[in-house]
Amino acid sequence: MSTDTTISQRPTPPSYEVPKAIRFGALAVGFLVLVLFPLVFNNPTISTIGVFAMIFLMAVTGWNIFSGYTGYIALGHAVFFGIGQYATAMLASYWQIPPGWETFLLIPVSMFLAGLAAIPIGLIVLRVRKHTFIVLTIALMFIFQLFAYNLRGWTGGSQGLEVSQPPWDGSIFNLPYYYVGLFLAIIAIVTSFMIRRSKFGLSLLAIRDDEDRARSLGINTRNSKLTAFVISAIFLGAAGCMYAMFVGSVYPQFSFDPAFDLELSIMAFAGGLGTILGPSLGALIISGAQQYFLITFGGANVFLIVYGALFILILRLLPGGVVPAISDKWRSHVVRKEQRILDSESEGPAEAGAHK
Amino acid sequence: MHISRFGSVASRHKVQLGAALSAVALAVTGLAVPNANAAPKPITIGISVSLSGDFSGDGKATQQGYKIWATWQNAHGGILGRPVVLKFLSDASSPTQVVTNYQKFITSDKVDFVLGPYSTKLTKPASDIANRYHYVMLEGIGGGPSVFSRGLKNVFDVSASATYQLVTYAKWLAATQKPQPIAYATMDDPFIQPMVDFAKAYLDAKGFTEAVYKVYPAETTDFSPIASAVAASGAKIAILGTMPPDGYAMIQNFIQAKYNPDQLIMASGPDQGADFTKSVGITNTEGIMVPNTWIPTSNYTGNKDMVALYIKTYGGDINSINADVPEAFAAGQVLAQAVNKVGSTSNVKLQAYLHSGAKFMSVQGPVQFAADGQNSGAAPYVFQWQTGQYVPVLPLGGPDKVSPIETLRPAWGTTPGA
Amino acid sequence: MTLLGVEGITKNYGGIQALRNCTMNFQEGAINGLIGPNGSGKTTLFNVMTGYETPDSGKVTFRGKDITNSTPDEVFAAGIGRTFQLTRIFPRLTVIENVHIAAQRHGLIAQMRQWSQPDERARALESLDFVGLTKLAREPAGSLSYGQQKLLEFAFIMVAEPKVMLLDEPAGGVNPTLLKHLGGRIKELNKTGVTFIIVEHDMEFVMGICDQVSVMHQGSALLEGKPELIRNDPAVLEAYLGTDMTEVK
Amino acid sequence: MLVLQAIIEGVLVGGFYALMAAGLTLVFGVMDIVNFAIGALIVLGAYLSYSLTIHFHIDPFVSLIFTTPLMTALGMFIYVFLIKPIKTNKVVMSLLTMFAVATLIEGILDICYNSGFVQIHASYINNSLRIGKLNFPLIYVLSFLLSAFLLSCLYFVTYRTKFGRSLRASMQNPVAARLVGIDTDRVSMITLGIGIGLAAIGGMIFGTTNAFNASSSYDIISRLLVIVILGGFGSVGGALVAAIFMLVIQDVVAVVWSPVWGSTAFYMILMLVLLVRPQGLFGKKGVRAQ
Repeated sequence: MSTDTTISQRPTPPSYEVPKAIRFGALAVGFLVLVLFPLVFNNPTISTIGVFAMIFLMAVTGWNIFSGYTGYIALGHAVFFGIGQYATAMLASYWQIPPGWETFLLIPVSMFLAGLAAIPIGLIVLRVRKHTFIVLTIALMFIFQLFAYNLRGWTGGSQGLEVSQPPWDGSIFNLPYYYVGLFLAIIAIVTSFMIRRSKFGLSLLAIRDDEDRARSLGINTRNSKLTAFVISAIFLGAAGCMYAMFVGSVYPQFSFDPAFDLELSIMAFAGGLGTILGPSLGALIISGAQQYFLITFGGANVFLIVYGALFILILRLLPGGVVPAISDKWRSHVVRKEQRILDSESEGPAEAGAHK
Repeated sequence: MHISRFGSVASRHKVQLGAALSAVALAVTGLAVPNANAAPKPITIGISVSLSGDFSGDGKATQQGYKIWATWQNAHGGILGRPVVLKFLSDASSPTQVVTNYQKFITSDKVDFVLGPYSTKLTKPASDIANRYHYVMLEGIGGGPSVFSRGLKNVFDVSASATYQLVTYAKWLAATQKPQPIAYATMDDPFIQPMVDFAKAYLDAKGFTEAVYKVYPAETTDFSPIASAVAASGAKIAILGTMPPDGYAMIQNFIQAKYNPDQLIMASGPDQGADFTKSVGITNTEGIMVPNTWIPTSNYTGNKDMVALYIKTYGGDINSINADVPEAFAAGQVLAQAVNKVGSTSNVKLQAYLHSGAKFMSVQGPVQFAADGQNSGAAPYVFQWQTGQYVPVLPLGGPDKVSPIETLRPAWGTTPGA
Repeated sequence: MTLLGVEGITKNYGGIQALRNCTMNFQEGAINGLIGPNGSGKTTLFNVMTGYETPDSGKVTFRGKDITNSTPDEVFAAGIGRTFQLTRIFPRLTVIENVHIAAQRHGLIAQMRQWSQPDERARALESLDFVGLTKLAREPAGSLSYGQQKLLEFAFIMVAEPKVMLLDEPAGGVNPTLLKHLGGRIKELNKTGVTFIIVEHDMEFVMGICDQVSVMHQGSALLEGKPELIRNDPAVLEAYLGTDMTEVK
Repeated sequence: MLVLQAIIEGVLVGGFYALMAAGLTLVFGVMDIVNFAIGALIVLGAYLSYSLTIHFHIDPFVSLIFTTPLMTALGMFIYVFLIKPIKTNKVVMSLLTMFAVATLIEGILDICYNSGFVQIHASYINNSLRIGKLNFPLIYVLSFLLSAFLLSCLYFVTYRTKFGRSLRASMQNPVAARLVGIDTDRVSMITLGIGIGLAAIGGMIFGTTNAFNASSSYDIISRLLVIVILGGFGSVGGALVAAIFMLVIQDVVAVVWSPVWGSTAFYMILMLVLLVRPQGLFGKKGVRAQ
């Protein structure tokens, strides 16, 4: 056993993560691909899929900041997605914003409003745990949907609202949406990264593993959860705003849609719940694949079957998601390498307990 | 005609199944789409239909209507002497997918024209896309007022717009009946509710009073309270803004509540042919009315052929034809007539021509577009189920002969059950 | 002098009276043992003292301050660490991360800074070395053996340098070698001035390590004194009657 | 009078919602599974009964004799092949799996039945009993009786039988249950079987009172979930109370005010209840410390 004198000089043993070089390399490549994507594939069909992918990218990354890190699976984040959409549509007409660049200024506003709404909502739903929490968030989403239907004065009820679209030419129309989307998505990912490596993030992960234990170690679980909840809501608001601007019409049924959260969680799980990049990967793959299946299978209604089956397959083959699967591979590889060293000095109490 | 469903994509979609699993690969194969689908000769038309999700029922009927039209049109020399080829994509009833689909039609498949999807909700985003690429969007099943209130110049609805559909009946009421209380109930829907509200406004002006007025949410599954509210009002006339399937449930609840007004008219549901009679039972349909933009038996251009073709292709009888079928068919007809007149595939010319006030003929009757793109030429009909037959009863003095309106039978109030 | 004390604590669960008017004092700087037959209310007392349960009546004092209604995090921040009967660590986090959790920070900015600051890392490694888990620092805590998890739990509480540590059956399910090691750690830590309160059935262990032992019976204090007194006190035997005197696991 | 009528209808329909919710809440309680497929399964049940009535002219209530065991088997199948293999993150993984199952079922039904609306028929479906000015639709009365009967059976099974004991044990503490030698896997399998078997019955009633097609499931699921939270997870009695409470509120608001506010009113009440009792009306408070 090492003696206490040497400790402070010793650096933390590096964790079993894939080495920085490789990770940043991959990151840079991914980034480049995303930036060049719409320039290389300038076909609007593809860039449209790209825009939706970006919207889902920021949404799922935001969702993951709360649900992935704290382990509280929220299936009502469509509330904030919807708030973002309605805020955009309502304010655009209220402030008579002309269709064009100016509309993009509504993004920060929507983010702010979504975050604001998240505070009281969080205070209510974070009182419960596990399935009660899951179902409570779903119920909450239906309440908002009903409000959207019934407060016709503001929301236009079932008539919905419009965001009139800029008169830009089709060939370049998608680009601003794509790049603004990409920009927001990157902000989301960076935020997620900062949180993951912060003390705050560690507290969230502790809550995921054992909330009461975390509490007994001096972590203010309520505030931590609420903060994460609000942060994630902000990005959902941004996604909502982008969506409303891009699609141009807003309806209760589509803005507060239970399927939306299921898609988010599918993406997060496919990519790797609670990892930084996993959900983003999931978003790119699934939102892309899903739209692509529809335009590939044309009118065929086997779509649902293919989608459902594929989805079951993912859940069965990669229960942890893609990213963890990769890092596990790497891990076992490293462990094998280091086993010898560990064995060589395998005496002392730690090991005495280890192999039993 | 089945190119529409899979096209040459089908042959490749094994490869793509794998490819689809990477966003980049998506792009690559996606790029391949145009050259793969490009067919120089025929006139290609892109249509997004809802084959799954909330609108799947009507979505399929819509597709049938379009397919039959294409067959018919090709039998009549196609468009500009070129064969018509339809490309369908499913939008799973989601606006997100509608946006992608029409982008693909226009930018990847480079179709010559597009036609409208099912429902007002999907027509709005669809027409935005079409407008962006200066494509005309002719449609027959997206007539909600909000579609036309946006100042888009490229949307044209060949059917009578929502707002007028119940007015024919309202006019008749005002003319023949003395003012009395009327029971209203309508679904909260951008297409249906305006129909009822517009008729109500008209009747209120004529001194008819409101016995009860209920708006119910689209996702309602238990109609007994609404039905009993209407029943309790004891009104002799009931005007309902229903859609299938709630129209069926509503009738069932009326029967159970032993409520039978003299007149019962429903915004839609009774026009669904076999679906309707199967669901409520043929004996219970007696005397129920529904406004419609199409007469199955009419002699309007191509109608007889359409009915025959439908029965030949999909079976059933003349009453089993869903109202979406002629609405889609008509959209196709107007497109063909206009394009043939313009003499080119230019959407810009087409749009100008459609705005010129020119008249067209469709299976639903005359079509003429107002400035906002609604069909001002249409005179909505009212139909009534009489002894198991679906017969026109209004308007009086129209081109088609109509039977007299009968009061609602069987008397649900006295004989329990059907 | 008294560091941590409970005064006339009563706690009911429905019909059952888990604690009845229980009064106890634990001396500063001592290793206090807390024994008693199963269901005598030891763990409940721990829960009350650490804020997991609020008593129906009575009060808990820490250095004379009333902490009866404090929440677990407040109690911990005040300097009272606690382990659980069934060890509770953070299985999906690595050992080193586990040891960082208890390190206290204040203010939002501090919260947002990286989770392992140099000083924190030093302290974390120190405590890991102290219990001898440094080699396993990068392993997910869930993969540790039961005994190692107990040591880890012990270690990550140490990091926060609590004034007093409440150990709930530290010996339970731990093999002899490890138990000896653990005993040694406790003694060593105690020399640096940390007070211990240990609930334990393993009499050998308790008698071997404690300088003060309190006995609980049916939810209240029976008596307290030096181990050897307790060992052969008839009342204690009475209390334990019918229950196995030495439940060495 | 109208309000009274609404209350009666609320109670009658509530009974049948309770039946559908009972399966959901049981599965919740025992297995930590949010059975998101319940809606699709109910529609499946409806279609099965529909086919039997159409092709073999069997009375819908009789058709249950065939559909219920079939669906129960399906439930067990789902457990063995889809739920049991899930190791990590059970709650959510199972929820997502169930969602996938729902999608699959919807797709298949959509192809088999071609998404036109249908309704199950029997000669007496439109009859109703009249007492004074009040009106009792026969089908609702029958379904209420059936539901009441089945719920009491369920109650008997859970509280008076050996299986029930092990079931409640696995609800309260799976670990301990396993320790005392209860085969929790078997219990779970049977529970999911029962839960989905009930969906067959619920489906039949749904199909006789509503016209439906493959995508009708979405209208059902939200209500059932809400009923289950309000009643408290795992509490069949709670589900019954909550369901009736919910339907009565909705129907009364619908007649005195407007249907569009019916469900809103209910959701608001749900929120209020949960603010006071996060675990729902009859839910057990999760004991977490230690």
